Order: sequence, then structure tokens, then C-alpha cells
Amino acid sequence: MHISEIILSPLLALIVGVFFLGLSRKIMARIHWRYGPPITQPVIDIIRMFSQKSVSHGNLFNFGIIFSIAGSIAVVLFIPFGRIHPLSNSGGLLVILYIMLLAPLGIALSSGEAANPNSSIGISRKLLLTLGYEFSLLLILLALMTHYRTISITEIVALQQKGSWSLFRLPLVLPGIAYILILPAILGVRPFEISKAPQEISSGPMVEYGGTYLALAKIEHAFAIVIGISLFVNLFLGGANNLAFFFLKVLLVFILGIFINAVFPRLRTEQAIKYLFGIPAFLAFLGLVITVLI
Amino acid sequence: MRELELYYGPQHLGMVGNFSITLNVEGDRIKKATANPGYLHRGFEKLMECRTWMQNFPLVCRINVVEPDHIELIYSMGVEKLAGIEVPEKGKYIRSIYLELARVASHLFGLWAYSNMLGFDTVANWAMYHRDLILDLFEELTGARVYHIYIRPGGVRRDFPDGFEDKIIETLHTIGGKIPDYNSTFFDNRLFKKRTKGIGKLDRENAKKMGAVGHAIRATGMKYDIRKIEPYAAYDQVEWDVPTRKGGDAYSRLLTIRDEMIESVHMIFKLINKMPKKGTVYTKTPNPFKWKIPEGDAYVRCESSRGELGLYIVSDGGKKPYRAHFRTPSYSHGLTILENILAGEDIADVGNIMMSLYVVAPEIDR
Amino acid sequence: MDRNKLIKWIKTPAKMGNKYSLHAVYFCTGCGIIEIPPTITTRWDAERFGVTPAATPRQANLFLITGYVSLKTLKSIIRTYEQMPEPKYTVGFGSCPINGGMYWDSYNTIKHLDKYIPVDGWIAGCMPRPEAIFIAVTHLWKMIDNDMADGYKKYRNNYDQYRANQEKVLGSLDWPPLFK
Amino acid sequence: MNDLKQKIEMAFDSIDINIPEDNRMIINISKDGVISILSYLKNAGYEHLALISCVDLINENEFELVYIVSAYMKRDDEFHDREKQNIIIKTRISRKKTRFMTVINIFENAEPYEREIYELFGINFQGHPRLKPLFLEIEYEMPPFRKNFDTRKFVDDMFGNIPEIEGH
Repeated sequence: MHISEIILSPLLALIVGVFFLGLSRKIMARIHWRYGPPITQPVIDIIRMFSQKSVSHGNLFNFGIIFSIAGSIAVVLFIPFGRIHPLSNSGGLLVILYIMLLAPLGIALSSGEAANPNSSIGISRKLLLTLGYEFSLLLILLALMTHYRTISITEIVALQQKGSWSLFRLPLVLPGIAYILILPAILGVRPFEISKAPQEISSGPMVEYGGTYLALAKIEHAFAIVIGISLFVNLFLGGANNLAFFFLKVLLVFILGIFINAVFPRLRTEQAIKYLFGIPAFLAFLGLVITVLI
Repeated sequence: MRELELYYGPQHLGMVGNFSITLNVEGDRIKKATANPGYLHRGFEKLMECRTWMQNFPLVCRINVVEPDHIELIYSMGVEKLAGIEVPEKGKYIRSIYLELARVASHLFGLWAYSNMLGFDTVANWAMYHRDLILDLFEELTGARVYHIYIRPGGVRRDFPDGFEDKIIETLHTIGGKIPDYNSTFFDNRLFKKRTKGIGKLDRENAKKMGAVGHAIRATGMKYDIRKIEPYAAYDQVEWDVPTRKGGDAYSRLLTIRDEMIESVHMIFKLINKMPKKGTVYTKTPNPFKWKIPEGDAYVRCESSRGELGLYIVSDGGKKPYRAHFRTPSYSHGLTILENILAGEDIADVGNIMMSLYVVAPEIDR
Repeated sequence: MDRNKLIKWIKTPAKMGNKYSLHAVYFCTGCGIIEIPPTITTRWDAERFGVTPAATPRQANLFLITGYVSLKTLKSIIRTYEQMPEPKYTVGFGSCPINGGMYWDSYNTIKHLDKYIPVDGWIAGCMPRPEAIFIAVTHLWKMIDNDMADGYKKYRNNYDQYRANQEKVLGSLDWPPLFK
Repeated sequence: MNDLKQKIEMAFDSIDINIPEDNRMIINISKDGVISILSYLKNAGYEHLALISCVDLINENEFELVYIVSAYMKRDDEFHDREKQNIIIKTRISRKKTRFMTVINIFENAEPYEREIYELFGINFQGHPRLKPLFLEIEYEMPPFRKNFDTRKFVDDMFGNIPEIEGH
């Protein structure tokens, strides 16, 4: 661990996340037969939002959003990006699993203060969705930890670097598939875009966010994308030895996510929950049982 | 769970047109829905009483912005009936072709709105692009993209330009070639079926009771179409079928709309083949400033892309209409039916149901 | 470096942000809305210029008033406008907000929108084509560059007059004044 | 059409029916008979209420209420003459005593139409569950669709003297 890594790692995640936001808009535009915005568009948007006057709805409103950003940064610190792994030796998968809940919780706290019915519906949807994938995620991580007999991500990555990727190891195939199936829900892309759902509840929790708050929420979203995918890449696609190769893997997974986003409509909340507690949870459970038995 | 009052519209991404619904919700479930129209009320029927018969044309087409053509037609039909004007044969054909093009354009707009409600941007973008191709045809024919003012009492304003028929055929082939794409991404998509089947169910009895028309009643299996029942323009000259579905839910309504588009395109091809090559396209009408129409009243109706469109028009023998009242299809759909079938549904399905009924707000408010 | 130059230099990124990230309120005020879907979708693709619809007024900075404004709509327009964070820009789309247009003798539509909320620019015509929106956007860019798009400041400075006009047509408004 | 005419004439006395053209029938009836003729027509299969309209006959100091009903199809894919027919029922009420009966019990979709007429003509429909404004935001000095409401004069009075915003 090095102090420069603690600064570098969140910065890197931020840059990559914002770049991904721009890229997703560009690729979506191309699928729509459009030219699309410049790839720097999210940066411009964020600058604009910071320059606007913003209305606060109370102390909790301010605190919640900062809380959620801080939570995101904390998670980033525990995830290795290639060789940059500031804290990932000290914590482990369980720590990540806990702090990953902070970001949605912070948003929930903050937008709950706004007392807009749209945002309260959005929060309840978001928490339900989180509950939906968290269960499978827990099972998947348990399977991983039992298989590798460690809770440290760095060690898991190192073990994969020596052998084959977890996705192709026999007992871990099922959890791997389950992870792929819940990945759109973790990223919040189209079939599971239920907490934002602009056409239903006008962007849900973000409905009262303007100016700085919106910019922070955007940044939190960028972090969330990077966290969701990097975790998958580290755990199942073998991580990487250097930074470029790592982010290439992240990019490929992300592009897959955009394509899923482009060809599906939004699910209803109960349909999404039913889906998440269906096949993915079953596969993850089966995988866990197999791993334990082997 | 706490009951919340949620304002759906008028400023809302899931709202097409300036319309608002107040929802009483418990969690995601709607307890009660109250439609709240009037954001677009301009008092058309009052303004028409202050303008001469011909001056009203630019006004009436603005009643429905999505599809002004049928409103032009219904007003022309009313004036023709009161004044006893006949439409020449070729004029009738041109009217039919033009109206069917308008129907396709309007349904594509509906498809945009609908897929947008489901969060299906891709199809929404495609549909809007294809609608634009048809608007290009309108622009060449009439000089305007949106408000064409092409139909006039006694026929249409002018003949098709040279080679226009070929252009229509070419454009429609371009759009028709993409139907497989639409089917595979949208209509056959499993999630689309999951989202629409059984949603916004309107069975036959309720549909009749609440005055459903157009595709809302055709989706319950009845071939109720004014073009067949009371043919106007040249709809009785060619063979065509009324597409129906059995389900009565949003899925059936959407597929009815798709089949209707395809049927319209086929009908346009048949009409172009059968259209007389020569002849006038309109009957001369008197000087519009001095034109007086004999006393009387009439009710005329036609099939717009959302259903039965009617006009009750009264003349007192003067230069101006004494009273005109439009019976618009969205009126019953948007106020009576929407309020009734929204209760008990999910919030996620408000836009879904509203656009599957194809409610267009300016038509309600007038 | 003198002070004015420094302020200008500091303000540059903010201006750039405001210029190239115009998020429009998605409010279908009138028939002009029919040209908005073509503008934001495939054929014209306004996202090239950073113009996209925003989900709520809080997230927006451009208010495109598309068409005639009936009294009931005026009420929602004022509320929406007051919710938008500053700086915000308003563009009137179509002839009807300019002077009533087709509905000059209608009892339920207002005639001059700029008497009730400030308007930075107009797009004339019925219907203006989607290209006209782009021309308006480029004009707005120039105005932002030269600090001429200052409708929101005008609203703040002359709030009493605006509020008086609003109350004249709508009766007493049921929300407190934005500025005291 | 003629069969129906005879049947109605048998069932109702003091009723004036004429058939101006094919598939249109105009029934003039006094205001007490409206409910019964509408329910009679509904039982006869004319169960689609297309429109409720109102005409302000200011010279005769009366409002004319117009109900237009037509029929849905009997079978799903057979076309008959019946659904071609539109029956226009007219009745008159005094301009002074603007009261009338609601027909919601017969036709459910009459509800918004009656609300609209209540608002734009000021006719009270007795028994209507929510007779409150539908379209208008402000109160006008009289319902705006009446003939003696001069919209141009109203516009001059209301919007003509609103001052421009001065200052910067």
C-alpha cells in the first residue's frame, strides 16, 4: 500500500466511469442510427451542474449525497485495478459487500429528505432491487471464498493469474453465470432501470437533485458502474497484471451491458425481483452447494 | 403502506401532450386515478363561430397536432354535406391515399411514444425516423411538415406532382423493409410481451359501456371501423380487411396498430393502382368571403387513427358556422376509460396504458 | 492581471458548461411539441449539440415553450420555471407565445408570454422546423458568451412586476413569492 | 331506418321524427322524454353514445341539447345497416332555468361530456357525481360558449392592458 495509490485509485475510477458514461451515450446513439454527443459530454454536463445554483432540502439532503460518494470511494479503495490495490490486502470481499450498501443508502437518506413522492417510490424500488441482487451476490461471493479458501481479492486474482479464470473453473461456472445474469441489475441498465425510470417516476431518487447535488449523483453513478464491473472482472475474468489490460476487460463487459440496455424495455418492479430471486439465485445457490461439496 | 398523491404530468417524461393524471398510489399500486385535462383548451369551437367557413381551415387542423389530416377531412365533410358539394372521383382517391399516409405517420408517432414509455429508446428512434420519411412526402405534396391544410371542401387543394406515386411506393417500401427489424426487436421481444400482456385489460362489455372506438374496440375482436361501416373517400373502391385481435389488453392494441399500418400500406398500393389518371381533383366553391351555406345541421364521422372522429355542425344560413362540436376519439379514451382501467394497475404502466389507448391530449381539450 | 479579466477567466468553464449542455425541460406546452421528438431522435439528433430532455425542472437549464399557453398551462409554466436552478434560459417556440398567433382572440390563451416570464429568444413560425431549434441554440450560445441571455436576472430584478402580471390573469397564486 | 321510426312512434306519443337522409334520424322530443328515449334506444341496440352537444339558440332564448347515438356491430365481422345509422336526439331547455337530467346511468361515457357542457354553457346536470370544472382555470363572468359571451371583447379587456415589464 502506498499513499499515492489511495489518491490515484479513486481518481482513476472517476475518469474511467465518466468516460464510460460518455461512451455509453455514444454507442446508444449509434444503435439509434444517430451521430451522438461528443464523448466528453458527461464532463461538460457535470461542469454545468456544478456551476448552477442548487436548492438544498435540509442537512440530511446534503449529508446523504456526500455519504454516498464517500461510500463509493471507500469501495473503490478495496478493489484492485490491475496492480493498483491500495487497501485490498487489508479488507476482503466481506468488507466490500458491506460498504457497497452505503452508496444506495446515502442516496436513499438524501432523497428521502426531499419528500417528493416520486423520490420515495424511487428509493423503495432501489432498495428492493439492491435486496434482490445482494442475496445472489452474497451466495456467489461465498462460493468464491469457499473455493479459494481466502477472503482477499488480491489473492483470488493472483490465484486466477496462475491458473485459469474463475469463470472457467468447474465448480465456479454456475456462480459465474449467475453473476452475469445479475450484472445488469448491479449496473442499473435497462431491464433493471427501475429505480430511475424517467418515464415512470421522473428519474426517481434524483427528482429533486439540481446543480451540485445532481453532479455528485452523476459522479456516484460513474463510480457505481466501475465498481460493479471491476468486481466482476477481478473475481471471474482473472483480473489483470497491468492497468491497461484490466480496463480493457472492464470496457468489454461494459459494452456488453450497453447492448443489453439497447434491446430491452424496462421491467416492472415485481417482475425484476421475481427474476432476480429466480434463476440467478438458484444458480448461485447450486454453485455454492457444489463448491462446498467439492 | 402510506398512500401518496402522485402528479403524473403535465411536466413529465412519461407524458405525451400536455395532460395530467393525479394518481393515489400505495407503493407501486394505483388506488385511484383522476384525469385532469384542460391544459390545452383554446376554445376552438367558440373561435370557429367568429371566422368564415374557409377561414376555419387553418384553425381546425390545429385541434390534433399528431394527425391534422383527419380533422381537415371531417370539417370538409361537414361543409360538403351542408352545402351539398360533390367530390370528383380523382379527388376521392387522392384523399384516401393522403389519409392513409397520415394514418401510417400517426401510428409511427404512437409507436415512438409507446416504446418510449417502456424505455425502449431504440425502437422509438427508428419509428420517429420513419415517420419523418412520410413527413417528407407531405412536405413535397403540400409544402408543410405538420399542418398541411390539403383537403378542402369539394376535394383536395391540388393534384399529385409528377412521379409522386412512385415516391410514395418507394418510401413505403423503405419502411416496410424494416418491419422484420421492428418485429424482432420489439413486437417479438419477450420482455415486451411480459410488459404488455394482460395490462390495461378492457373487455368487450366494458369497452362498449365506456364508449371505446378505434383500435381499443378492435383489439377486443370487433371489426368496428367507420371506413367499412360508412365508407367515405375511396375506401369502398378497393378490397381491404380490418385487422383485429382478441385479447383486449395493451399487447393486442399494439399489435392491432401494427397490423393496421401494414394494411394501410397495402391499401395505398391498391389505391394508387386503381386511381384514375386524369380528371379534376376539386369542385369549385364560391368566393370564400361571400360564401353562405344553407341553414341546417349535420353529423359526419370518419375513422381517424385513434377511432371514430365526428363533427356535429350547425349552420344558420350565414357566412360563419353557428356551432361546431368535434367528437374526438381520445375524449372517451382519455377521460372515461383511462380513469377506469388505471385503478389497480402499477405505476410503471401508466404511460404504457395511456399510449396503448393512444390518448392525444389536444384532442380532448380542443 | 486585472480583476475583470480574472473573473472572466474563472467564469469560462461555467459558460462552456452552460453552452454545450442545454438540458431542456420536457414540458409539452402546446402543439410545438410535435417537432421535438424528430429533433431529439435520429433525423436531427439534438444530442450532438448537448441538447437533451431532462427528467425534471431541477435538472434542466433550458425551457423550450412549445406553442400556445393556456391559462392553466401558464400556472404550471411559472411553477416549473421557478423550480429550475439558475442560470436558466427560456426560448419561445412558435408564433403563439409571441403574440397569441392563431389564437389571438381566444379567451383562454395568453397573448404575450414575455409579460409573465422572461424569454431569452423566440423562434417564429407555425410550425418552425427542427432546424430552427438549432439556429436558436446557436444564437443562445452567442448570447451566453456575451452575457446577454440574462432573463433569469431580469426575473429576479423585476419580480414584483412579473408577479403582478401573473396574478392579474390567474387570480391569486397559491404559492409564496420566489423572491421577497 | 323506417322500421325503427315506426317502432319509436308506436312507443312514444308526441314525438317528432324525420329522416333527412340515409342513415340519419333526427328525433325532436320534449325534455321530459329524453331519458326514456335514450334507454329505449339503448335497449334497441344503439349503445354507443357518440356525442352530447349543446347549441345556444339565443334568438329563441333556449338551449338545444343534442345527443347522438349509434350502434356497435352485432357480430364481430358482419356489417349490417344498423351500425351505419346515427340517431340525433334534440331537446330544448330554457336559457333561464338551466337545469337538466344526467344520463350517466344510461351511458357511462356521458360523464365528461356533461361536465364540459356544465362548464362551457352553464347547464346543471342533476345527479351528476362530480360537477366541477374540467377545462378552465379561472372563472369567467359567464360560461364562455354562450353566444352573448364576446370572446374578442373579453380578450381586449383581460389581456389588452397588461403592462410590459420595464427595467432590467
